[in-house]
Amino acid sequence: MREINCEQAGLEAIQEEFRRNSKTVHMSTDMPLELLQEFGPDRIRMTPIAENSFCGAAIGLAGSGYRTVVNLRMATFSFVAMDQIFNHAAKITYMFGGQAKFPILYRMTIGAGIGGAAEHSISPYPMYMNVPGLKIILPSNAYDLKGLLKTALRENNPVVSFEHALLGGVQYPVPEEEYLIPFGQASVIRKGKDVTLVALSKMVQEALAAADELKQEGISVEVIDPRTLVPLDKEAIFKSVRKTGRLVVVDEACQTCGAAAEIIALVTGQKTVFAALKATPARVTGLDVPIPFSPPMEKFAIPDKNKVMDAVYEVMGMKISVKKAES
Amino acid sequence: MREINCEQAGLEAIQEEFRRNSKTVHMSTDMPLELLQEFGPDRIRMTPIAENSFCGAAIGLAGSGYRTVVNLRMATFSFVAMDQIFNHAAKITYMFGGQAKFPILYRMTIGAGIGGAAEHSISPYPMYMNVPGLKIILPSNAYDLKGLLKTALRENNPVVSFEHALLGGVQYPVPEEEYLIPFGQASVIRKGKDVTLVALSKMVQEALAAADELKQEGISVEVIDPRTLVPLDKEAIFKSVRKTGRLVVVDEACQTCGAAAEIIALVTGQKTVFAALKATPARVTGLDVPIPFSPPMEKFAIPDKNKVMDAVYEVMGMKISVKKAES
Amino acid sequence: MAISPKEQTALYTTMQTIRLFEERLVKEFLENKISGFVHSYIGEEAIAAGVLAHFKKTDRIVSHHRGHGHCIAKGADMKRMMAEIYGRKTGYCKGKGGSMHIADFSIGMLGADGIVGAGLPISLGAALSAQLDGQNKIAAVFFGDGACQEGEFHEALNLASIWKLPLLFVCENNQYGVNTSYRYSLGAQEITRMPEAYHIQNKSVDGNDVEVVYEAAARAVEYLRNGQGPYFLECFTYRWHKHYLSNSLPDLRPQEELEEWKKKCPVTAYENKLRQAGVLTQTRIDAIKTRILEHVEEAVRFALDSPLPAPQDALEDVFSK
Amino acid sequence: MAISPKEQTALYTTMQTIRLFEERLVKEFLENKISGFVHSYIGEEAIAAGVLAHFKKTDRIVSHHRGHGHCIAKGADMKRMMAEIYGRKTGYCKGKGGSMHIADFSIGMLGADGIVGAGLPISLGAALSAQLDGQNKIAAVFFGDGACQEGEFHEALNLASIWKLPLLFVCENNQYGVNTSYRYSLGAQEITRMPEAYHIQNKSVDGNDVEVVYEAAARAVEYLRNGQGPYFLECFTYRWHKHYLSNSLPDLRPQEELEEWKKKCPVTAYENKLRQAGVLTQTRIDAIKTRILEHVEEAVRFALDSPLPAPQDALEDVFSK
Ligand SMILES: Cc1ncc(C[n+]2csc(CCOP(=O)(O)OP(=O)(O)O)c2C)c(N)n1
Ligand SMILES: Cc1ncc(C[n+]2csc(CCOP(=O)(O)OP(=O)(O)O)c2C)c(N)n1
Ligand SMILES: [Mg+2]
Ligand SMILES: [Mg+2]
Repeated sequence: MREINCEQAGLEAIQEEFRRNSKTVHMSTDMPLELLQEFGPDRIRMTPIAENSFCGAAIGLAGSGYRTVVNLRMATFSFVAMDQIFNHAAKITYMFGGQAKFPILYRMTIGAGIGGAAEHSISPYPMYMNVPGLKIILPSNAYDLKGLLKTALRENNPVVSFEHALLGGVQYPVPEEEYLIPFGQASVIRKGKDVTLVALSKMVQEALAAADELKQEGISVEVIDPRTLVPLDKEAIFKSVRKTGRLVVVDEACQTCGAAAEIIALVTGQKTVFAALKATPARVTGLDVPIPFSPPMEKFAIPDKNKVMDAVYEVMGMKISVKKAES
Repeated sequence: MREINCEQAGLEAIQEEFRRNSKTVHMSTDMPLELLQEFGPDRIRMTPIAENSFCGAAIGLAGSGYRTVVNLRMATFSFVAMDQIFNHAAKITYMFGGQAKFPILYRMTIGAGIGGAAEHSISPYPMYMNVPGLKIILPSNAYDLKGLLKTALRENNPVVSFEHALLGGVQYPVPEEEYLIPFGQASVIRKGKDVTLVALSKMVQEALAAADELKQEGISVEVIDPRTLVPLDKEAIFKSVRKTGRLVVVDEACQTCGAAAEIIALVTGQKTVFAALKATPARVTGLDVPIPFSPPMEKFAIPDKNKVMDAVYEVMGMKISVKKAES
Repeated sequence: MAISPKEQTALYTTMQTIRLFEERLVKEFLENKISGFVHSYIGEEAIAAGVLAHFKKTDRIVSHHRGHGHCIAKGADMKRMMAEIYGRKTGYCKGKGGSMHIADFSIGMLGADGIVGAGLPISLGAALSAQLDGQNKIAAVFFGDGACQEGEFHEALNLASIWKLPLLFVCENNQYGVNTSYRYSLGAQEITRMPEAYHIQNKSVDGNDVEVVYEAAARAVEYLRNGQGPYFLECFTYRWHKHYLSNSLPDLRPQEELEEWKKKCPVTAYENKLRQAGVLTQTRIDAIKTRILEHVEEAVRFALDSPLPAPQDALEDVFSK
Repeated sequence: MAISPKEQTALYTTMQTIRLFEERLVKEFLENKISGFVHSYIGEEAIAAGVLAHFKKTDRIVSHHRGHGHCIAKGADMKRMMAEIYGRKTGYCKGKGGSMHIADFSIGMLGADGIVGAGLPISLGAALSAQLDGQNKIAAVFFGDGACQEGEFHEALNLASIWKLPLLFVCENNQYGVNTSYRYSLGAQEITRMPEAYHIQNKSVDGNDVEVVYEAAARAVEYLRNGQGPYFLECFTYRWHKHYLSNSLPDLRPQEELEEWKKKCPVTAYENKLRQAGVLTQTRIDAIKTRILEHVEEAVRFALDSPLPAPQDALEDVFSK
């Protein structure tokens, strides 16, 4: 199968869906040239640097029969548009009693590892999850990205897509044929029986790398990528933990009130799953610090394969640690 | 002891601390007359309706040696100021390597029950907890409010105070003498041995009401009010759960990625506490819906005494329910 | 510009409908029958009536927290409005919105809103849809002097300017945001200095004279329909009631000022004018009022007869299908 | 206004220091020695030099993402700047900030910042502190044409206007936000139309002529120190490098335009002027450059000799004591 990167996959998703539906508009502060050439300046609109205005304009367009893709670029820029996203896009369907539909896709780039420091390296989806009314997708590869974006572009609700900066250029097999990926369907990337690793976004790579190494050591790890956070495929996680009895959630976002906390609260709140737990569920998350610029600190602030392995040893009740072993 | 309400307690805290320290400024879109009379228009400043500007101005003032109280009134108005609060106030200490201090107090009103509908009834502290760099206080009565605000006004970091609309007018014993309440010290409001109820903000009232009734039924409930969310007095919660083996967290905020999820993840992540659990920890939280206007729905969307009691029955393994019993 | 007697009667009727609807709300509020935050439009009726007389069903508007007048003038159903304010299942938003969030998308009323200034960005999208649709559709956004202080105001002016959106900015300058005078809060002092800076056509008019508003809006709407770009209309007016209906909220505006403005009541003034001009007889006026009052009464009855939502209805409508 | 040879030499030296510091960064970047987002100030040196010549240590400034020039002109230590850009423990922010977040509060440099427009609200507080302190202190905020598009711009102009804050708005209009011309993005077309709307004194000047900037800033600063309120200075200029140093980011600006502007190099032009006027001999010029280059070299050496932070240092400074 051909391989393309996330950037290309995202572009194709938009192209395909914009061809299907001419009442679609794209907005961003820069001009995506491929889209402009194909769909023209009426639909592919360059905006001023004024995120609140165009995130809000997407709502008015939605309420008037148009579907809009807003590419905010870095997730940190969404903070100036928070009122339109949290107070309006998220609530407007409900507040008005469901009388209109609001199909909007907000795309934004997340993640550390690019030397972007505290503002430009964030992974803020947990706070979006705390706002009812937004669907949230978190693709970890080009295949999922394309399929989920295409679904988002047929969804009648505001969707926020969080796309990791370090995944943008990563090649991945993506078929030429059309496909969609439904929301709320986790992907069990690797089967295992000893430990369930739920990994989000780029952390899927770290989880898989850890699983590889652990396999050598005889530990069988199941790796689950929820792919969408709202809706969340709880059942897939429950099922796996019922089987393995051990859970490690790997997430780059800050720990406090993060997605990992939610997943653990769901798992421990479910009687049959709770009963199956053989060890305390563990979180391997970004530290509760703003992301620092300098590489040694930046690296330390986010999870990696070694930290994942340590957490697995821990839930397996093994008294070793990668770091200790290496030093 | 005299009784005063939260409004008065908040006013006294500011008055006392503004008398101690003349390099203090108060900003709000309305004019707090008592403060104006005592401290004059230089320090007590009425702002335009432009929250981002004055939330940001407080940062510049802090970096220039002044301490600012910003009263945003309703928490929902903070969304237009999110960039200044989340990207700047929270990160500026860290981003600049700790070279300056940023003493700021942001006060805002939270909570449903006032017929304010989706925008004006929110309890958004979970998303603030996901942003490292902010201290967060959540007083549940006038005594705590005054003591915590006074501490906030001597704290060298940005503090966000979330104050429930329905608590504003509630009288509570508050001594005339000065006192401060340290951050990170939970208050164990009621001792008990069967179940630990961790309750936040106005939900402390519901928890206490439930505890009262449950006592009649022979169930002994411990009620803990963390009072500050960042820092959070984990030890107090751990200690209690180690004793009771049962945990119910009661929080009005939305469930997903909420404070209750965090508390449960902390408790289940702690080996000795996890080992002590006799039942699945339970969440009694606001529903994951925007707050609806009409009273029957609004009431349904947030926790109350009955829902707390049901959760306690559940963790006690009792097959009864208040609602079933009543109907 | 000649306004026909028919148009005059329509203008009067719209204003009076808003007035009587709002007066009834005050009564309901005082009798503790309605709850929540209700922002009265009394004193400002000429603006909604004069502007929206030029709007078709396919034109879209975005309102703000003080939105009842815009709903009525855009043709909303008073019964469903009242039911919403009463929190009934039959309300426009099934009781989920209340007074601050009434919308009727079927008539192009994209909603009232509780966040100051937040309707401005949304209206940009409504105007862009009109532009993309072609067919000379237009959009309008109503907002107060207070909203002109928010950053969204600037962003909206700017985007409308560069995209030449068919958007009518209607600034209802009632001179105060809650208790704060725009003379204190706005450095520009004259609000139209701001749209002027963005090369947006603008005009400031007496918002209490419905024909003045009507004529200014006519020119503005023509400009918009011709695709010439946005237009900014400032309507100078005054709010009679407190910021929202409340027993506790203070009103710190000078009492004499309020009294002065009450003398300039847009509804009474126009009623007198039309009577004197022979457009409407007292009998006709009485008949109009009676009919409106009947409608209002009917709306209240409809609301009271309607069921409250079930508690579990709270779980619906978070997402559309 | 007569500028003394001493002042002229100082202006030239500041500009040249910024230039040579920035040129070194380009070199370091091309050699893959520095990472992150580095926004070059080359081409715009006259603004920081001309404006900040009038600022005292007790005056405060707020910068934006393109902040190195402001740091240097405000008197920051190049060694600690370079160490920060290199992510070293000895950097201004202990390596936590990097190029986009250099600050030195001890000299009144309240920080560069990566969010477009976000320095504007912060600067209001710096200006208010100056007003409250008395002593004729002032503040300045530097921002680009792109920042004029954000709502914060409007809010800042408005608050500065009504509170008569001693705040100098310095708009570095390099004509583009990334690749987008302000002629497309700003409805006002002339940026000074906006401060003018808020009754803020304003002036637009050639930002590539350091003496023009210096003189305009002198008048503005005097106005501020007299307590007459804020002042808005637009400095027209051009950025020579890409938006940030990058191998992949496209530069979509017309190549000829860039070439035209390179001919208007503020540093070379001033060097020639001072040479021709006999203020500086070539020998003196060479000596100045050599000295600066030594300092820059020293800064790089300092950075390279400095330790990287320990990973665990990430845990510090979330909160102050
Ligand atoms: C962002 C935001 N800040 C503050 C408020 C509180 N508030 C509600 S209405 C209002 C005054 C608005 O004044 P104006 O825009 O002139 O409208 P008016 O009420 O006078 O019709 C304020 C401050 C709010 N709703 N939203
Ligand atoms: C709120 C926000 N939106 C978008 C960006 C991305 N961005 C960084 S700099 C920039 C252009 C800024 O242009 P201008 O203010 O003119 O400054 P210049 O780079 O030209 O010096 C943009 C769009 C950002 N940093 N912050
Ligand atoms: Mg007003
Ligand atoms: Mg620029």
